[in-house]
Amino acid sequence: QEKIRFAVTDIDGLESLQREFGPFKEAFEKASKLRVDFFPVSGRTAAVEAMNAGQVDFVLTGPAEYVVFNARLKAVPVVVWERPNYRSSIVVLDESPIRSLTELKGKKISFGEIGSTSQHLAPATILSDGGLNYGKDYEPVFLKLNVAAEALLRNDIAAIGMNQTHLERITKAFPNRKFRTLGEGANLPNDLIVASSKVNPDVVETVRKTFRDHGLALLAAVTTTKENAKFIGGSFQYTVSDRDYDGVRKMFVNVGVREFTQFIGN
Amino acid sequence: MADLTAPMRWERPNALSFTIGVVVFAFVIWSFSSVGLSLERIVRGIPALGSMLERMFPPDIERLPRILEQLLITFQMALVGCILGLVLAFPISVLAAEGLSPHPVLKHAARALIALFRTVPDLVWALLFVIAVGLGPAAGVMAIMVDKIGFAGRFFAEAMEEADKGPQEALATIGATRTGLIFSAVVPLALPSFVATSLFSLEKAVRGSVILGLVGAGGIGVELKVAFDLFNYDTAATIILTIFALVIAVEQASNVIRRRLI
Amino acid sequence: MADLTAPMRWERPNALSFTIGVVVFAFVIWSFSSVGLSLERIVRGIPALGSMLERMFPPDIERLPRILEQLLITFQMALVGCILGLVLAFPISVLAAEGLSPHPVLKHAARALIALFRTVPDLVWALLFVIAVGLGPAAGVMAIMVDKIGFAGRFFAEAMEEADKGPQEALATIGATRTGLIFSAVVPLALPSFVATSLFSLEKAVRGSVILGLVGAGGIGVELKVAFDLFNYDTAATIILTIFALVIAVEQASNVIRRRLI
Amino acid sequence: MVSSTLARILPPEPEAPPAPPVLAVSSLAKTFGERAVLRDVSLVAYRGEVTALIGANGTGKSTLLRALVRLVEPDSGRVMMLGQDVRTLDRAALKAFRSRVGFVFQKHNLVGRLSVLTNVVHGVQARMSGPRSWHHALAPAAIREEAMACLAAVGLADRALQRADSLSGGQSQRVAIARMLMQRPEFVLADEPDASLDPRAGRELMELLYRLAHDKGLVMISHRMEHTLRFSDRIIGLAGGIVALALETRHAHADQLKAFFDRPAGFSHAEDESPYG
Amino acid sequence: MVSSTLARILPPEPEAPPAPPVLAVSSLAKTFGERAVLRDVSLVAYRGEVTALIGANGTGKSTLLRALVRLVEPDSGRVMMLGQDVRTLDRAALKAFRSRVGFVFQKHNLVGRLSVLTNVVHGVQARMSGPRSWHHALAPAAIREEAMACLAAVGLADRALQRADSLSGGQSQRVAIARMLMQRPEFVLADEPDASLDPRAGRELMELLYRLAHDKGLVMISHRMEHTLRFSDRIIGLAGGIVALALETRHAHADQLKAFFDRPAGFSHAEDESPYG
Ligand SMILES: Nc1ncnc2c1ncn2[C@@H]1O[C@H](COP(=O)(O)OP(=O)(O)OP(=O)(O)O)[C@@H](O)[C@H]1O
Ligand SMILES: Nc1ncnc2c1ncn2[C@@H]1O[C@H](COP(=O)(O)OP(=O)(O)OP(=O)(O)O)[C@@H](O)[C@H]1O
Ligand SMILES: [Mg+2]
Ligand SMILES: [Mg+2]
Repeated sequence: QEKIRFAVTDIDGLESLQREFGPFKEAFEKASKLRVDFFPVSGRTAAVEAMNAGQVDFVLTGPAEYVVFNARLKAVPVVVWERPNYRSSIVVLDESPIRSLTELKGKKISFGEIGSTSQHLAPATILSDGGLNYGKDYEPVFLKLNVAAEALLRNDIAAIGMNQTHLERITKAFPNRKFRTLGEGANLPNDLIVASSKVNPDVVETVRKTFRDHGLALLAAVTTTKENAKFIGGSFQYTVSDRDYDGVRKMFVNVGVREFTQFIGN
Repeated sequence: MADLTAPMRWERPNALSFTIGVVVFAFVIWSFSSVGLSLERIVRGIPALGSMLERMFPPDIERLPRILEQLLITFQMALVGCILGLVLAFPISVLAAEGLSPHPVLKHAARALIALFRTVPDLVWALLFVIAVGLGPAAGVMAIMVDKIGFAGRFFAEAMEEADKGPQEALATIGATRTGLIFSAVVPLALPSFVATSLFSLEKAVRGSVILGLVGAGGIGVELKVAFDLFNYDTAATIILTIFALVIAVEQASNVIRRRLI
Repeated sequence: MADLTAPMRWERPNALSFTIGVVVFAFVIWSFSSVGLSLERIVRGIPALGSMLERMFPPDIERLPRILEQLLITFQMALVGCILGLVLAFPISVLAAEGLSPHPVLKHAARALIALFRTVPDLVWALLFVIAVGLGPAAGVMAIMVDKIGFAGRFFAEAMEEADKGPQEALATIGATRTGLIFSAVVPLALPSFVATSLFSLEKAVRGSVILGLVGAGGIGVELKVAFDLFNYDTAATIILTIFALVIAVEQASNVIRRRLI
Repeated sequence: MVSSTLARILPPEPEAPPAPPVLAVSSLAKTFGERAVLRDVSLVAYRGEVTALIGANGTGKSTLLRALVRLVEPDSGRVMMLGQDVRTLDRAALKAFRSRVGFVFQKHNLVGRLSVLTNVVHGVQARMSGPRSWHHALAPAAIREEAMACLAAVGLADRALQRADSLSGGQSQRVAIARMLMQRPEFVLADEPDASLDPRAGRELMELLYRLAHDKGLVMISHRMEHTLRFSDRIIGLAGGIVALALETRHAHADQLKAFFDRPAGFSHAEDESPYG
Repeated sequence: MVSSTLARILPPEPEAPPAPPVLAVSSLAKTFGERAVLRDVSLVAYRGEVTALIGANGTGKSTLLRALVRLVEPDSGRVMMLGQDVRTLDRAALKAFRSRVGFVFQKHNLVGRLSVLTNVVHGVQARMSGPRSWHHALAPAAIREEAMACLAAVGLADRALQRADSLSGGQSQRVAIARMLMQRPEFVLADEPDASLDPRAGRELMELLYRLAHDKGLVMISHRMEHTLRFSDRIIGLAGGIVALALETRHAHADQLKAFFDRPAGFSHAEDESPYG
């Protein structure tokens, strides 16, 4: 029986991984006849380096991260986990006088984490679509959501770029303050599983096939845990190509990062 | 006449300390076995290290001017934060020091305060100060200050407790006040230790300046994090080397000052 | 006969030290003015603090069992990491200590090594060890170990440099070897300081266990981060209080041991 | 020269010594662990007199002197000094009391890292507090001059700025004495103030202390029999934790003191078995 | 009792002292900052003899003794001791040389936090290295017994486990001497070994050293004139940075030594103006 090693980039620690993806693992092992070993990572950098060192075979990760995996390690996309309502937005205080994106000119805007699709790349794209040049027309700062929320309430920053999950969190955390969405982006490219280029292509094919044949059962297993509620109503897509992520590469260019874009147009 | 056979090599431990000893020892053994260290894995992993280090070299010096500028800004904030922190840490540490504290209740309160300053995590301080003074360098300085009170308060108190008791007795017998005793005997004796702790604090504040990033005050820590997040290992290497140079410089300064005092 | 007028109050500084003094002073003033501290802003912010603290109280003790379990795991990893780190830090610090180091070249090398251990950020160590031994507790233990070598190496060396020179002279005159001198005179004199530094290291390793999260080893630091990310400030408060209790306990242990030695 | 500078510190020669006891110790006891160092010590000392305390090494002379100002807390007994019941004093009263008593330590207890002059200026903390007394550079001119006069009295005026830990043994002892002079004490306790001094310096110092004592009062420990015999008014011998010898110096004789020390056993173990008690 | 335990350490009484100089110092000089402490010191000492070094406080006696084993690096001059040119020795040779010379420090220099017995065991580091010499509990039985015998020789066998920093002044001095005995030195330098001892202990100690010296050799500093006159073979007086007095003890007289110290000025400032040089 073959063994694959599997990691999820935005879950900290083995224990959380076990809790959130345990049911999925069981279902997947049953369907694919492969044995799955969890590998906890925290953050993209560790995940990329772990794959580079040959310690992880498959990683469930975000679109921006995929671009990095691909550029650095030639990792290939296996299956996309589509999730509904995966969008970013620019959020301001409801009582703020700012009514349009252009009014944010010259202001400070916080992005959650540098290089994150939904908290950095996509919001920056929304702003540039609205006519604001990254770093020139406004000052980007990178604050954790908690700090950013307090700073917003104090009017130290004018807006925060975030995704829907985050918006839900701050709305819940500050029940008596109102937040307003100023600009909302299109649906984001989706999370996906990438495979290390060192993995036997047959194994990659087996994994892909498992998702194709047992998609509904797997999705049901994933969404049994409350942390994965975001995937409810989603689906798997296995006809994925690298090209689908060129949009993300453009987003990187938009914020001034050119390291991962050499493959555009290949 | 006195007995000339040599005394026992070890005092027989009493039941309590023996039990404590055995329990501590067992706990340590258990801890070792449960973290799963294995030399074999380490040796096996060594070749893989090369590739990462490879990408750090040669360091990318193109961005050096900006890095140096950030380092200067960070250093300034760290300096101000440390000065404030050390100035506040000194009186608190006097209150916390065995033998110098005016009252046991005050001593325990001061120790708890110092411990609290050390325990509350960066992020909480960041939140508190962002709420209190808003985003930016001022909040960063205050976060550094608080961190330094926790660190220096403890080490200052310990240095003062370890100071030679003789001169203190002499001052006490002269009828000196507590402050007189502290500034005439304790501080001069603990001075090399104070200098070392203070300059270490400064260096630590620069190194650990990620806390400044938490409150949007910029600084070299943020640059480093960005470099890593964007996989610019060669830029990161430059930043690390710059900080390394600063650490060495601060350490040299510390040694020069201490050598004059010891 | 001797002159009875009192000597000058201050030695006239030479041109070099005067210049250095002025420059340092000016730099400090400049730094203060550029960080934009203002008492007024602080006072204005105080009311807003209430709301955040309010959300931390009462601490949510529902998850206490799990938190304690994580704290234990963290403590075990910290303990192992510290023991390894301190054991390695001691010989390096001997090489780095003025007056004990066998050769100036070795001394500078040892100091540079210690400085490097301190300068390279957590994240880099985490990456290196992830590559070397894979994700998990082992990598976390090694990251803690490295951090402790950097910290304790410096403080051990300084404690040994500050030790009373008299007994060392006596041992040197007996013709003792360097190790004899270190273990017979220097170590006994520096022991209280060693204990304080070591137990502080342990406490610091538990507090700062976020590094364990970086290598996917879990621990209390990760719990705290998650609690904050999810705005569960009441859970965070419980975690902080638990760590606080541990810090106080470690500090008490440190004091008990040191009091026996001083 | 020396006497003119001393004039400011020391009063003119005294006339007559009939005075009330300035120090009265009764039934003092102190045990370290299992070892009863002081068992039952009672003695009196008078203003204007020098009381010499003698005894073998380790009999508890230093312990007794330290117990008088409560640097060592006695287990039991009573100490009356300068009209005060020392053992009942609270913190503040103890401080005020201590400031009136000069103490010269066997180990000198200077702050090695500071200059000689600063160490002497510290003596002023009995009368003056605040930064002025912490360092010679911060002290008022009058204090600095007084400190220089005290240093001159012990022959070290030319060492004012030397670091105290680079002094020779005898120099360091003299600085400790200068610091005591600076304190302007009303009564002096001196623990082997002549131990590291050369023969001449020792004699001069004893003369200085003797003159000082004839206005104030002095209890001194000395192992030099010639000093004890020449510069004291009363001799008290400690052995086995009790006062085993007490006589006026003018009735004392060198052989008598020698006999006091010459007891059986190799090196004297006076503290273990007392042939007197 | 004492003499039987000492038999293991000390040889039987010596016969005749005609020996080659075991120590020859020529033109030694040492300056601290501006202060020339030793200007031009030349002297010789013989095996089997006690050389007493006298001089006012601060004349540089301790500095001279320390310079002989290079605890202080002399500025110029030559030191021949035990057949070696001390100033030319490299690190390893210096260590081997030092292990042959016993040194008793004016400040005793015990490790206060350790027990008396451990401090004495440290003396064995001249012959034995490794953990066995670090602590009495780790030492071989023979070493522990030898250490106890050395302690007994100075009358402190009953204090073996007391912490060194809780000793009285005289006890601490005797432990320092026991440590030196433990070293089994070929030559001994002793800086005021009698300073804190009571009259009887001082005499007994001097007898012990005198016997020791008559096999090995001893240079000793003492401020007690009676010890100098009774327990030395040769007296060397230091003043103004030079040897200002050198005579055989049997020709010396107390008044002569007294005259050596009694020079003009208040407290003696011997190091500043030498009426001899
Ligand atoms: N803290 C202590 N713990 C245990 N024993 C102690 C302590 N302090 C002193 N002693 C013991 O008490 C006794 C008396 O010591 P003290 O210093 O008073 O002697 P002394 O008469 O001054 O002797 P010396 O002439 O040598 O100075 C000694 O035997 C000493 O070892
Ligand atoms: N490190 C130093 N720096 C400056 N001066 C020093 C230093 N060490 C010693 N001295 C000075 O050198 C002189 C000689 O000191 P030394 O200790 O040799 O005197 P000594 O003859 O042993 O006196 P004593 O009888 O008091 O012990 C003293 O005047 C002392 O102040
Ligand atoms: Mg004494
Ligand atoms: Mg001397």
